[in-house]
Amino acid sequence: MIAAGLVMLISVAGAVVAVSVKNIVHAIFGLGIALGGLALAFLLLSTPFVAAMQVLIYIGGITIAMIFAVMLSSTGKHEPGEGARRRVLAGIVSIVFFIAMAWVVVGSDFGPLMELAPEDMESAWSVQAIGRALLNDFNVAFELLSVVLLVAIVGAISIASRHDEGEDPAINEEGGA
Amino acid sequence: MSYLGSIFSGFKTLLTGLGITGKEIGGKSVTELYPHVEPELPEAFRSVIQLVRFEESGSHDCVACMQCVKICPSTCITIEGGKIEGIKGKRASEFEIDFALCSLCGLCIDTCPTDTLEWANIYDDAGQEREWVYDLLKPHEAFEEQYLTTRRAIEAKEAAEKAAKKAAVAKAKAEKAASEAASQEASPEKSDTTSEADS
Amino acid sequence: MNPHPAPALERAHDDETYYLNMGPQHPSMHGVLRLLLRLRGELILECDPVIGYAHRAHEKMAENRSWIQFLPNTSRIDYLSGMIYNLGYCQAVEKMASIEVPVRAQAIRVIVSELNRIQSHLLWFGTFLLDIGGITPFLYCFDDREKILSILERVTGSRLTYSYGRFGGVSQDIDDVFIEQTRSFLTRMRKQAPMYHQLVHENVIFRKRCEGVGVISREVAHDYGITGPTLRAIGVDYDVRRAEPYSGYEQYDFEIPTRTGGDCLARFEVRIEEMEQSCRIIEQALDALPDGPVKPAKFIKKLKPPAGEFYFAVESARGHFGMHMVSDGGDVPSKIKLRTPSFSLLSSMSEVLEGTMVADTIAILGSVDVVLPEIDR
Amino acid sequence: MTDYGQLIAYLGIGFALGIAALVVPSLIAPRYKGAETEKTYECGVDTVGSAWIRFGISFYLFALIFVAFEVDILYLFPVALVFNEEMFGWRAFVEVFIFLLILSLAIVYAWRKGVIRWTR
Amino acid sequence: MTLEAWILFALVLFCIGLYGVLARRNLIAILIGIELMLNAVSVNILAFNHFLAPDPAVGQIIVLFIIGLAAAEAAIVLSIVLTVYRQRAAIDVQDLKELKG
Amino acid sequence: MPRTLLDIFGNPFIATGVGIGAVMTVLSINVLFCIWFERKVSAWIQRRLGPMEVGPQGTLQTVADMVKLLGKQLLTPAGIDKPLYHLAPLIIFAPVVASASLLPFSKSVALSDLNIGLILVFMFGGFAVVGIFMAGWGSNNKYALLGAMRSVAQNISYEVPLLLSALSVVLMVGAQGGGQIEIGDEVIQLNGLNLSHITLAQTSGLWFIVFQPIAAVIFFIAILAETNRAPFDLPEAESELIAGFHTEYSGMRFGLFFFGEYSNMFIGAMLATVLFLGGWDGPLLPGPVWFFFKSYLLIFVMMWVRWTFPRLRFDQLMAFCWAVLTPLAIVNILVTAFALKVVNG
Amino acid sequence: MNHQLIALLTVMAPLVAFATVLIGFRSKHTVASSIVLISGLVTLVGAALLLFNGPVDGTVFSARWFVIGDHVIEFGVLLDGRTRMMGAVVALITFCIQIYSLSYMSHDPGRGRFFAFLALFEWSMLLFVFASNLLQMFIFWELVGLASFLLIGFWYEKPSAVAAAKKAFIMTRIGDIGLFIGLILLFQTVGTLDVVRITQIFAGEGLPESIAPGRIELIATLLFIGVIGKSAQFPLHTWLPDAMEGPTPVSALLHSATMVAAGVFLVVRFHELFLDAPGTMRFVLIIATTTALLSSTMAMVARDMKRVLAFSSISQLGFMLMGLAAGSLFAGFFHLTTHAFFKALLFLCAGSYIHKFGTNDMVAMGRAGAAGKMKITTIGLVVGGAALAGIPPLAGFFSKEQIIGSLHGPENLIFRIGAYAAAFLTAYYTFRMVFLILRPGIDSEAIEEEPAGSQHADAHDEDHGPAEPWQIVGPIIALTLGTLGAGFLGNRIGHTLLIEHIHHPALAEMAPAIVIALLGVVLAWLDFGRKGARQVGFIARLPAARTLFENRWFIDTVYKAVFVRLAVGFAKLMFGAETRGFDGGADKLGQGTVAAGSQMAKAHSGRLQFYVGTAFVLVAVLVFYLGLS
Repeated sequence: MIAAGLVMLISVAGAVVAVSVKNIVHAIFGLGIALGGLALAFLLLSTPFVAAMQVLIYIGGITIAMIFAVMLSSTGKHEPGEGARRRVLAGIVSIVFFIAMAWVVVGSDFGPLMELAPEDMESAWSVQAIGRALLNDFNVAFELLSVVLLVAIVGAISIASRHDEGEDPAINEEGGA
Repeated sequence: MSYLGSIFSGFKTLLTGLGITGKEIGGKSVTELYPHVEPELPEAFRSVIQLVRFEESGSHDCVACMQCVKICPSTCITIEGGKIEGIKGKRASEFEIDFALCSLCGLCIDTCPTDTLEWANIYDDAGQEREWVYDLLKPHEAFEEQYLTTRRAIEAKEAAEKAAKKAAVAKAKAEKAASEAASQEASPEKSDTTSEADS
Repeated sequence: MNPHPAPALERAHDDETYYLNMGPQHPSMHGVLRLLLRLRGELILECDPVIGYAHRAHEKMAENRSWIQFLPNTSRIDYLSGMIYNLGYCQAVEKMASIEVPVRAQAIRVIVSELNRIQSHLLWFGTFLLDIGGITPFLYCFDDREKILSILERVTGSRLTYSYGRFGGVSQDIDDVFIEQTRSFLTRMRKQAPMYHQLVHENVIFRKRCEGVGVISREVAHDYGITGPTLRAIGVDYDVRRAEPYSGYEQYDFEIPTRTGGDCLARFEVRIEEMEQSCRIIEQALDALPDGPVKPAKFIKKLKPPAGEFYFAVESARGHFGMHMVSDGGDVPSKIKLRTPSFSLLSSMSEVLEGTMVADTIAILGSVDVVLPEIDR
Repeated sequence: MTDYGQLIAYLGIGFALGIAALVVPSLIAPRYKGAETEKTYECGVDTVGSAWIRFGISFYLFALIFVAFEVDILYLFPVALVFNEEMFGWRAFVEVFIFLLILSLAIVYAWRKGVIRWTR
Repeated sequence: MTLEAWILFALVLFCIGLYGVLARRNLIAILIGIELMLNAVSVNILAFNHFLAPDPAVGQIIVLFIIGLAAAEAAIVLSIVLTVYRQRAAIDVQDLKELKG
Repeated sequence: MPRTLLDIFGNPFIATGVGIGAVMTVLSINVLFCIWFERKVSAWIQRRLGPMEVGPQGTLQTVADMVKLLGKQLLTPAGIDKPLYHLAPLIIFAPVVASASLLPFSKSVALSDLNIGLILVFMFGGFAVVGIFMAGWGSNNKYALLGAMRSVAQNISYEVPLLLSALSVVLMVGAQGGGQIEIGDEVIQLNGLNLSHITLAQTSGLWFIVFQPIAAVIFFIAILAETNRAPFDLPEAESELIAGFHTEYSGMRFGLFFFGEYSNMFIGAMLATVLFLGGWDGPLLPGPVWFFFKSYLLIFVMMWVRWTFPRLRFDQLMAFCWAVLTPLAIVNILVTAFALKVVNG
Repeated sequence: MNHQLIALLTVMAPLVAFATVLIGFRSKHTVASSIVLISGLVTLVGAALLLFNGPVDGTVFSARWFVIGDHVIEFGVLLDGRTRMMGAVVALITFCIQIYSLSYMSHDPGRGRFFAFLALFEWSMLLFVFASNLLQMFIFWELVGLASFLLIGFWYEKPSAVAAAKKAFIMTRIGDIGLFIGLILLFQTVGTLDVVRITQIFAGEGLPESIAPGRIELIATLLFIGVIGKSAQFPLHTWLPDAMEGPTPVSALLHSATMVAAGVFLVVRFHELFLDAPGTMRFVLIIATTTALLSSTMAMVARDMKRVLAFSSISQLGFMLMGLAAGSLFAGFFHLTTHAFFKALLFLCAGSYIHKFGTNDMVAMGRAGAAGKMKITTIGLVVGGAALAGIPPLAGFFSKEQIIGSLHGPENLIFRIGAYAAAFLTAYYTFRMVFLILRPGIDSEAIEEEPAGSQHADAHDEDHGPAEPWQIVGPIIALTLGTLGAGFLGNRIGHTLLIEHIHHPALAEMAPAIVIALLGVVLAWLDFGRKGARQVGFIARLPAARTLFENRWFIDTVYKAVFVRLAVGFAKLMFGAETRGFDGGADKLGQGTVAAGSQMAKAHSGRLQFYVGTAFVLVAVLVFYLGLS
């Protein structure tokens, strides 16, 4: 209970930093904190593997890529000032949406569903179960994901290095050791 | 070379390198543990410059000819001529070298007509202050001992030479005397004076 | 390819550049060099060597002291080839004032000069490796170099600033111990050579770092007056010892190693071979060491060369070291202009380093081997 | 869960120890204040411009390739866990093979684009 | 912690992300907001997975896919940011007339 | 199966306390020892003696250094990004403690025994990247930033071959004896991500280095790169970048980086021991002795390598990773997978 | 070979080609084009086999992709009459265009990429056509849009091309939102994603009990919004003329068989559903008629040959939708097929001219002697033009006749009249184009400035090789033959569509259409063709109309006035001072139409965050509404 509260606090605090500070690098680190907190949340939701993946991919990969992108794009660190009214309106929209959704959530009764929750399915929660599912039910998705990432990489590289398309990259040099 | 071939041969050179350095692990160290082990100094070692001085008289051969002052590129030598009791002719009464300026080129030693300047044999003369003027007439305490040893050796050598000379002279005299004695009788007092001079 | 390059692209690229001071307080700037680099990422767009941090006004000092008094300065201009500079100066003055040098002294000069050259190359070898990250070869080189220093120390009393030369000879004769030590050093050196070859020259990382890096073209070398091993690495077999022999170099049989690559590796190989050639020269000189005096009977302290201008050059470890002396007939030089090899090398750097990467900068600077006081003389 | 709780505790205590290691010197170390102590190091010369500069694209491209690769590889871990189970047989190999093949295409592409060879 | 608490927590995160998307002008900051929203979805799914799911593996896999797709998406978006910056020398959405048609 | 501290003490607080004490002790001693050892190894290789003054053979030198670091002023340059600058050493330091606790050093006792231990070790390793970047960026120093960029790019790139070579071990574990192992009368279902299971899988047969020599070499090289050690020490290439990302750090702040660096090296060596050298497995001597012996052997090799080779250039470093190690690792996995199916299927 | 394998080969060959080329051979142009051509041939053969190998219906191939609850989502190839016919058309036209591109793009530095995109385009379209479920349909619908975006913006260094690509992409996105919501609603309503099942549900007699008629109307309308965007129907038609910025083969592909046809095909696909929504059908009819008329008038005054063709495409799409909306699947689909042939033909001819003369201006082409120099192209132009004009017995005549025929009954009178008017205008502007090129006059509407969107990047040096290399002539001949013959395939197509009864109009019914078409031709002759014609067109005598038409009915301007003003007002209201961009734009209000188009698009897309915010507020409102009611 306390742990969960703490985790939520960390995540929300990180998220608030991420969306509010002007310094974009700090915002990215705020995102990192929020994501770290979320990893802890995943831990509490009994999915340590997903938590570890979250940290490895998000903190170790995506935030780093973001930072590199910042370093490539904005030298000023401080984005253009945003109008107060813009923030207020954004806040209003978010809050309205929150209230609406919270109302739905609070109004719902998950009680009957709870009984479905598995009790003694230790093996079902294991990483092996994920592996089995990936090979069985989700095999096409599993392969497709690699395609998606390939496409993302190809796209990203070709977008990012478009300007030197004309140059003939040294392709056939030996691999080097 | 093929891709794999180049990787393979590359790794081979790396392993060769590892082998070479690995062999050294058992090897002998060449480090001299400096403060604990005294370095061996060559004879010609150039450290600070000192005057050849005689222990007993405290005197030296510097005649204050100012050759060294003139040749010194660093203008670090200061000499004043003066008189020393019991020695004939001009002698330096003040001989200072500013070792903060001196470049240890040794021109002063080469140019000295009386060969009274020489290299001291000190390797660890270091100071923590800018002021680094040595009065060569006063033995510096930092190397007094070495100074004295060499001095004693020089004096002993010179004394020995002198003695040898005297002995030779005495011998010659003696021979002469002997030859004379062949005609005349020798005087026993003379040999006494020789032995006095030996000591 | 792209028919309409967006102007924004050019502008964006300009925004990506920044200035970086490399040196004067930098671990791999030999001496106190400062390179003002304009970089994009790790790519060098401009390189502006800033010199003068070790300026000691040697040339000016020469105008204020007698010919002999300038002698100690010469070993301090290039502290790594101090012996060569020192003896070179003596030879220049001797030639000017028509002073005879005894043959034994000439042979000794050749021996100690070549020892000095090996010493300098060894130090360069070590620091070059240090620059590209190999620390151990550096210490091996220093171990070997230490042997030379000890040998030279025996005769000169000093390890770096020798002041060994005297007008008309050298300050001290060499003895059998010296000869024996030198010979054993040569043996050692030849035993070490294959080790260095395997440890460094064959090493794939070393080759990757050096091959094709920092190619200096013939034009650049010509324009900037580059000499020494760097020039020979381009394929020009210019060596003062062969072109205008002095001190009896013409008697010795040696080769002038050259390479055609002009890159770091070529410079490396040229220097390594030069060390072997120096060993050969020393051997020959030791074998044919004549007897006789090594300096004039009387120490020459006052000298009045005839009025006029005079140029003399020797081959230092870094290249053509020339002395342009002007005498007005007095005992103080009117002007001594020193033509030092490192200055040309460093001047060319702003052209050579353009378009390389930061790591290459260090490798190239290390491979051309500049000595800062010599530039800032 | 307690296991993981312990792990988190290690992490937290690690932070605490780190802070302690920084607090101690700030208590006992000398404190000299002066303009020079606060100067950014750039080889003893005043810096030209800010260090917050923009960097070459190559670093960034590596980050992108890495993100995709890491995701791919981490998916492979659960699969590798059950790879040898008999129920999958050769199908598992085929799936992994296809997956890695597609993954390799990313390297091939990057290679061909000259990213790996750092075309600057 | 109850399911409702987790869902509300996810909702809070989602709304913070939404705020980020709406309020910021920097494209990367907007991307940050989007990532937050995606993660809120992940929390939501895992919460349901934890409390309700008959097959826990499925929920985890969905989240894993979300993470993977977020990686792909981030790669692409960041590349676009870069291209935009090269064209415009700014990553302010207000300045992005280029993207508008 | 090793018993965890939790099993032994029952109370999680006591277990954690004991665990943290053990980890910190081991790590501190390791760092002190490693620094001394590194200096000694370099000295031996370079025909030198190394530290000789403080303590016998200079053994206490690092203690003296540490005391000196503690007494040094923490210089804070002007113009830094304060939060990042101050947080960076902690980010580097803290995960080390956690990840050291994951490694099973003995057959009987372990600090923790988690089912995804392998992934977690990699995860904690990933924090270093963030810390390095924070240090480089926060310092507002061009050398630091250059170093940090290099370091980050290098670390993330070499993580790919690292993970790939670990993956081939995971594949191997499931194949050992049909994925099961009998210890006494207990049958354990082997879990390729559990570090003690990986060790157990090797105790019954040959060490994985026999089956996976290529993966072992790749893993070792990747560890070298991940810990920024020569010939991959470009981030702090002193001849180019002064001190890389920690140029602006002095005193104990630098000390924390140093601690993290050497601990990471230790953890890398221990991980390699677990994955390829059979962990605690060995005849006669007790498990922990074997474990630490193997780890230090690897550390010694790391040092040996460091003091032998020059440094790669950055583009060559990346090319080496992506054009040599990664393809090799992928091919290795495919071959492994194929072989396993041929042998077992 | 079984159908499964053939189908798989057919749909996957372009993807393989695309991937291979993009990854490996982008700079090896010859290899790239060969790979793509081979894949195109494979696809063509496969599609032909599928078409002629008798009826094999249903999903012949599927791969499990995902499971949501009870719903198994599969990627599949659905074979029935519609898909087989459409697939064959797509494959044939694409293959022709690929061959054509060999020569047309032969000097472009990026042609490897170009061919890759062509393959991607073909693949997306094929899988869209053959889609077996809604999700697949939507994904490939989007991919078609993406591919067209890539192709329109192929010369990305040309700002106008980039702008056009983005405009096309974004405006079709507006429609896609409708489509997406529609598909989701459809799924909710019928509870399945399977296309066959959906068709069956709606094909049955009357509506299923459970489905409220209003629901169907809503779904059909939402789907139609997607069609409006994709098929460039009024009022979202403005992107299509701008899309001429792409290379001409792309335009040909875009306008005949792929991008815009996708919209019409969606209606064809769900024709049963649309039939169950009579209100929507009425709406479709209105929109389609309006579109057909509007764009015809625009085509009357355009000088850029590709633009004339673009406007004619819009108008012909209107025709198709009219036919479909009138309830005749056959009419609409038949016209879709024939139109694919002759419009591709016309574009290829236009490309051939542009390639040769380096201009898009018809007058300039005529003066350069287009008629004399390029015989085969000219024959193609005449045949294609005649088909477009609806001159019997060419392809266009029959299909148009079917459409007009389907608009029978008094309630359709107004649309019938509209159709006749549009047919008249079509004949007029088509032959205006033909005459301008074939019979250049001295006084013809000389253009001083270049027509908007002129393609200089297209135009190479005057002389490089023969004017009509085989790669260009071949496809033109093939399509000419197709245009000549396709009209007689009506029965065959009807048979393929499994429509038992085809209405064959009697000669008397045909007569008005023939007369009207001929009238249009005659008028064009008088204005442009006869000796000494002033070649200014009768519109010149109606300055008001001319201004109206030349400014495209001020639709872009109106958009700008309305949307931009609204947006500015909104923005001022909401975001305070951040209106500089729009204020600046507002000053240019009367300055021409091209700029206006982009301004309009700006109003739609620039405020991305505004839309996101609105969407979420709407969701919240919806929640409150649902919760409170």
